[in-house]
Amino acid sequence: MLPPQGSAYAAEVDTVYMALFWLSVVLFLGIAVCAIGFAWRYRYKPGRVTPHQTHNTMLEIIWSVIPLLLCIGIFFWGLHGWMEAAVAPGEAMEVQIVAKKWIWQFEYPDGTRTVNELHVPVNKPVRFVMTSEDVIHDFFVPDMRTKQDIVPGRYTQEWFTPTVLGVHHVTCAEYCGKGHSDMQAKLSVDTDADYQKFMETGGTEWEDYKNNPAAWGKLQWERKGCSTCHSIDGTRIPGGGPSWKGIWGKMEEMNDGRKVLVDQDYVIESEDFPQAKIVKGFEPIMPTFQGLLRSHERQGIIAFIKSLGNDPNGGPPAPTVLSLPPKPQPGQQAQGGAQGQAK
Amino acid sequence: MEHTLTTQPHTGDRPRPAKNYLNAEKGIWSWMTTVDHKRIGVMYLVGVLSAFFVGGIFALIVRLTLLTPSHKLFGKVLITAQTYNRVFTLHGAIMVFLFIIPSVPAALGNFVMPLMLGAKDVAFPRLNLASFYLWVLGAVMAVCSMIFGAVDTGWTFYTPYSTTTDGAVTLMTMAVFVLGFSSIFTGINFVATVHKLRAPGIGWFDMPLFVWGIYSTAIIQVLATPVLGITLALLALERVFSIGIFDPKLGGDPVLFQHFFWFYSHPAVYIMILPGMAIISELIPTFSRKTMFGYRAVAYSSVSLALLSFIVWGHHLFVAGQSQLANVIFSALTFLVAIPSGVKMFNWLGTMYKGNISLETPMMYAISFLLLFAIGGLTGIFLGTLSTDVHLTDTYFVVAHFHYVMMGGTVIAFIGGLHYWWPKMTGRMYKEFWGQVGAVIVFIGFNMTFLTQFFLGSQGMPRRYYNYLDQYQPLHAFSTVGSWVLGLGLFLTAANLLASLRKPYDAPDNPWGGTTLEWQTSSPPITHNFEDQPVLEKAPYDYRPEPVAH
Amino acid sequence: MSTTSVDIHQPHGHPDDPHHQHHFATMEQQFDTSKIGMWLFLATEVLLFGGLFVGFGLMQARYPQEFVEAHEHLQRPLGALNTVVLLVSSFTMVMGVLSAQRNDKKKLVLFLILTIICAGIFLTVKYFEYSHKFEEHLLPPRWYHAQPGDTVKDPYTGQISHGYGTFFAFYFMMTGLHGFHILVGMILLAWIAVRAHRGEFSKEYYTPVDLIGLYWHLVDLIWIYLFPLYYLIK
Amino acid sequence: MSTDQIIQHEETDADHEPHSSGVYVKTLIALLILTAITVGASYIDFGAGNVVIALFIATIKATIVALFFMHLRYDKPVNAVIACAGFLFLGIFLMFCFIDFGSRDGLRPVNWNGKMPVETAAPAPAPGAAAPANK
Ligand code: HEA
Ligand code: HEA
Ligand code: HEC
Ligand code: CUA
Ligand SMILES: [Cu+2]
Repeated sequence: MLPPQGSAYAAEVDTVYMALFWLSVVLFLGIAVCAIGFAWRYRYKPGRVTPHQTHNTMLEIIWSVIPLLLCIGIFFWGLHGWMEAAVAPGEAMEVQIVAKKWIWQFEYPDGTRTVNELHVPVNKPVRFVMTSEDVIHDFFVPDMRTKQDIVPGRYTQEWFTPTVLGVHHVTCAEYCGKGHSDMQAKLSVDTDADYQKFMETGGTEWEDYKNNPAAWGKLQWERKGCSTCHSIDGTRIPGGGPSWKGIWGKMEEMNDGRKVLVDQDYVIESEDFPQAKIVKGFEPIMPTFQGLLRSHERQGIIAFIKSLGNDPNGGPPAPTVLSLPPKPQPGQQAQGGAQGQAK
Repeated sequence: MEHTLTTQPHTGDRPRPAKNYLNAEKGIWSWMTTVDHKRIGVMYLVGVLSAFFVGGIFALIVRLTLLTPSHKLFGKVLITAQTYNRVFTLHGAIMVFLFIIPSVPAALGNFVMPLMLGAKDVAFPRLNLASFYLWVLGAVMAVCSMIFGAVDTGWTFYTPYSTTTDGAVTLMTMAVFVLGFSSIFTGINFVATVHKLRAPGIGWFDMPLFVWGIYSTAIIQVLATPVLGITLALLALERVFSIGIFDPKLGGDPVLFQHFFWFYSHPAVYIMILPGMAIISELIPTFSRKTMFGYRAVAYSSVSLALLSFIVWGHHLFVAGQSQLANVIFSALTFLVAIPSGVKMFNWLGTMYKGNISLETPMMYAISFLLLFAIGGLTGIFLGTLSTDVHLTDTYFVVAHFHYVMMGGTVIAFIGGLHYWWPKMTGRMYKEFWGQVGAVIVFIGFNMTFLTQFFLGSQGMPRRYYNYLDQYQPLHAFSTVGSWVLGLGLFLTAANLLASLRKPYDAPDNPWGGTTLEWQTSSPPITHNFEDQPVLEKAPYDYRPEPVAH
Repeated sequence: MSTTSVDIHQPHGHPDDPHHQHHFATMEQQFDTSKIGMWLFLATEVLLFGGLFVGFGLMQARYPQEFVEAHEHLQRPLGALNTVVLLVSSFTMVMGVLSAQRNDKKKLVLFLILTIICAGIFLTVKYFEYSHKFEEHLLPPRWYHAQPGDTVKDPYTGQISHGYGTFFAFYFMMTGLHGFHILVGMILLAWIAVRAHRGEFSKEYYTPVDLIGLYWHLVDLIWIYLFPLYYLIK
Repeated sequence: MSTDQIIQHEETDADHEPHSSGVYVKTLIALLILTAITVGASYIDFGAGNVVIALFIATIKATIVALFFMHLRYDKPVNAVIACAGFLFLGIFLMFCFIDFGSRDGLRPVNWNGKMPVETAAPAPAPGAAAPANK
């Protein structure tokens, strides 16, 4: 009847559910047996006189008080299970979710972002802090017995401790329009080792992209959100930045009249200190990505920008094979992330 | 099973008056300008049944779309996601606002309640007609919004989706606004009628329980519906002028809309069920030929349900971003409504106990109601419980829950009541056999359609889904087949009733041996209801053979 | 008259009164019923406005500073003037009802006209207030123009908070709905004034005067809350 | 019951209602005085007390209007019950909404940078941008 239990508190939810189920079965059978039984036992006979029973106060009290007691019991039982699900433990890892029509964006503590694919380590509590960019969505993981609306303009939260390895289904449970039923994601509960690997490489697809940095860079362009401001087809996104098409190796004019060569250093500087040099005709609105990009991700982006350039020989060479960054020290990454975001 | 009438009509031998309310005046104009509550009731009946029919067709389309996850019929995708969203929105909106809310009170209640009170009409006959025309206007606007660009918000119109989607949402909200006023007018009218137009000798506790139910409903209509009105007005303003109350981009709060909406719409579900329960409280004593057990308890439970219904609305917002404290409070209060509902249930069973029960069509519907409402109500408890609701909310479990209470509860009771008062309203008897067959098919089809959905929902199938995972396919297919059985039963029932209209007047004044006042007048009643002012001699539901000494 | 012998075809009391409707036994019953109906309608009005009051209250709690600053842009003397005008109109209205009860046709018409005049003054004042707000762009968030006194910034964008516009959104909706009620009331008052002039009312039958009086007082009563909430908050 | 009531009222009806304008004049004066008091009070700073005082006086004024101008004091009790019901349910509505809004947690992500991802509204002449959910 219920999906497999994937989280630590799913068991309690299921117990309450099953208890209610059996209580309902018993009550329903009682009602059904009476209704059908009486209809049969006292079926119509012409001339039979029925007793004139107007009421029985004792009975009224009994069948008000017993259900009341049952209800009080159910309420507290349900409250107990829910409290557990409502309050996330302090040590929980925090993953941010931004939902929009009709995709899921996950951001991990170190700034890694994924879309429609969520990785969490097994047996560690994880807490989601969620918000929406457009309408209300709802983060629903049936196996975890958890669900919470994602409301634009504010943050809501949800947490669970995944206990079962493997892929679980994430689905949007608040009506959000045409793609509502296609707004799905995969939640993969990994062993610690797998999760570490995912964290280092920033995506499980890493293995496939090692030798194709430009494609890897394109993926980062989508995932890191560059695509919201930078087009790759030469058009200018309103309220965004310059298109990346054809900028590699070009002498870009800045708003103070300087001319700057778009090369590896300049791109890295733009990522980390975007306000340092502002391209002529644009506003200084680009957020800093300092601490949010791994070196192989930067390499990928550079290769990608280069691949869009009209002058194949311009600028310094971009990498053709990606190398992994050195293993991060635990704690450092998260710190870097926080610093990077501080204004 | 008996196919003949099991009760001798009390007054069937009285000569039938030549003129009754149906043929006293002729011509369409005489209907359109009538202020006779019976005629208005009949017009409402035609209206709401048409709405039910249209809503039902949309429901069948919904089910047909969900037959397979590929949505292919004869190798083609006939319904796209966009269309599907519009279809279920219209299904929900039509069923709720055009059909079920006016169904029992405005159609049957309008016809029967003044008769039960021994009154000549409702308190404000012209207001009554105005209410009907507002309903018509609302229906026309709803249909227009369907034609000019459809609405895909779901019947709940949640912001900010409803403020940003295109289509004729503004027109639809205005339609519902108008329908709300139609409902308010009915409510005002009925409260005043019950207070002031009871015939001599009818005290509060001499009123039939149907009147108690309608009265409680009318209280909710008066006190809750204005909030729906203002909510929808705000929504329309938000769309047109971006006033920014519900829109987070302009500093508003989308959850506020949900509070506003459910402050009306939870009480509204009791606008739906109370009249259904009211009908059952008539059917069970009549067909058990036994006095109502616990009359006062049932009467009080109607009023207390009406009042309690105002303080539980937050149970629709458990995962909506409402504060945790509010969740706890609303969950606790939600359980309170189970008590009066249970009191009713048990008193109905108590009435059947040691009765003299015959299973004519209305009684078959009454027993269906007992079973189906029990399931619907008990699953409401799953939803009121915090920990289980988090899993079940916005899944098919909720869909199944509310169809069990609305379709299995109210609509079943409505159809039962329709059969019960059909002879009084039309003067014709339908074919008992086909009525019973219809009742059985409806019962089976209904359970096939919606029992499956509890399992779908528990497994995690979200509602308002056009696409779904393959694992849910068998249950969805079963449900779809069930909807065809259900549709068949309803068509049969409708055909049976309509066929009876071709006969000459043949219904006795009191075919079922009812004790309430409406059975004392002729079938169909005369224009002013009673030849002489009726006087209540004994309490309703008194089935003792000898009249009690007064 | 005994309880059991009401002959519904021969209504007790005023058999000839043309206003007597057939389904009521007596004129008293008819009058009481109309009154209950009117009160029920007023209850729906309370809840209709109530929704806006709830929204206003919640938004005021969310934007306390903005609301206080925004309300400085309303002209308190005009609000107070309108309060007095409405209170006086309530008084003239109730005097109208009293005149009807006393069969004093002339005074009835006079008081009804006075009431209409008060309503007219009220709306005129409101017209000036509104046009002032339009000029200054004191409008809902989408169209609101920052004013010199506005201090609260949106913490996320650093721009002027939406709370100012929200205040005016509610201001326009609530006073607008209220003004609409005044307008409807004026039409109704004019209508009964004409009827009164024709001599249709007497101390036996003055139900419409009484009912519209109730409506008018409710409109006044709502303003009694609107005035301090908008013009006087601190 | 209804008819019994009617009979009673034939004897007693309207006897209570004021037959002179004196009561109404007094009512009006009371209302005007109270208006003067609220306006006066609004110039003094009582902190949060201002709203309470203003609403308290408004309620007194509303009660006076209902009792005298609207005749509830002389009318059948059922009308007063209806009027009270309207305000009572409005109170319920207000109370539960405030419970919710008053106890929201104002949650933020740990590394929050002060921005909401909601698209900003058309910045028109007015400053437009993301919504503050909580302060
Ligand atoms: C006729 C309409 C109707 C009725 C009568 C009810 C009755 C009840 N409903 Fe239902 N409900 C709806 C129509 C109705 N509902 C609709 C339309 C929705 C969804 C709207 C949408 O989102 O689109 C909904 C949704 C809904 C939700 C929100 C679900 C969600 O979205 O998460 C909840 C949560 O608490 C709920 C609870 C209840 C309860 C507790 C009752 C109770 O009144 C039931 C009481 C009855 C019984 C309990 C059975 C008889 C009693 C006994 C046999 C006594 C013994 C019982 C016990 C000891 C428990 N309903
Ligand atoms: C009164 C309310 C009511 C009624 C009766 C029904 C009846 C039915 N509903 Fe409906 N339903 C809703 C109210 C109702 N529904 C609401 C509010 C929603 C939520 C919408 C939303 O999410 O926004 C919903 C949603 C909803 C869904 C979920 C859609 C989704 O979430 O994606 C489904 C799916 O199966 C469904 C199916 C059905 C079916 C098969 C019937 C069948 O029972 C219909 C059977 C009827 C007929 C086949 C018509 C035949 C009629 C006649 C021939 C005339 C009869 C005349 C006489 C008997 C005299 N409904
Ligand atoms: C909020 C919008 C925004 C986002 C998101 C954004 N940028 Fe930018 N970007 C800009 C703007 C505006 C400019 C031009 C002004 C400037 O130079 O700072 C710019 C300039 C640049 C430039 C210099 C381009 C040139 O033509 O000289 C580079 C390189 C760049 N961004 C890289 C990135 C990368 C890589 C990402 C994602 C990891 C990114 N940007 C995300 C807004 C954005
Ligand atoms: Cu997102 Cu539904
Ligand atoms: Cu509810």
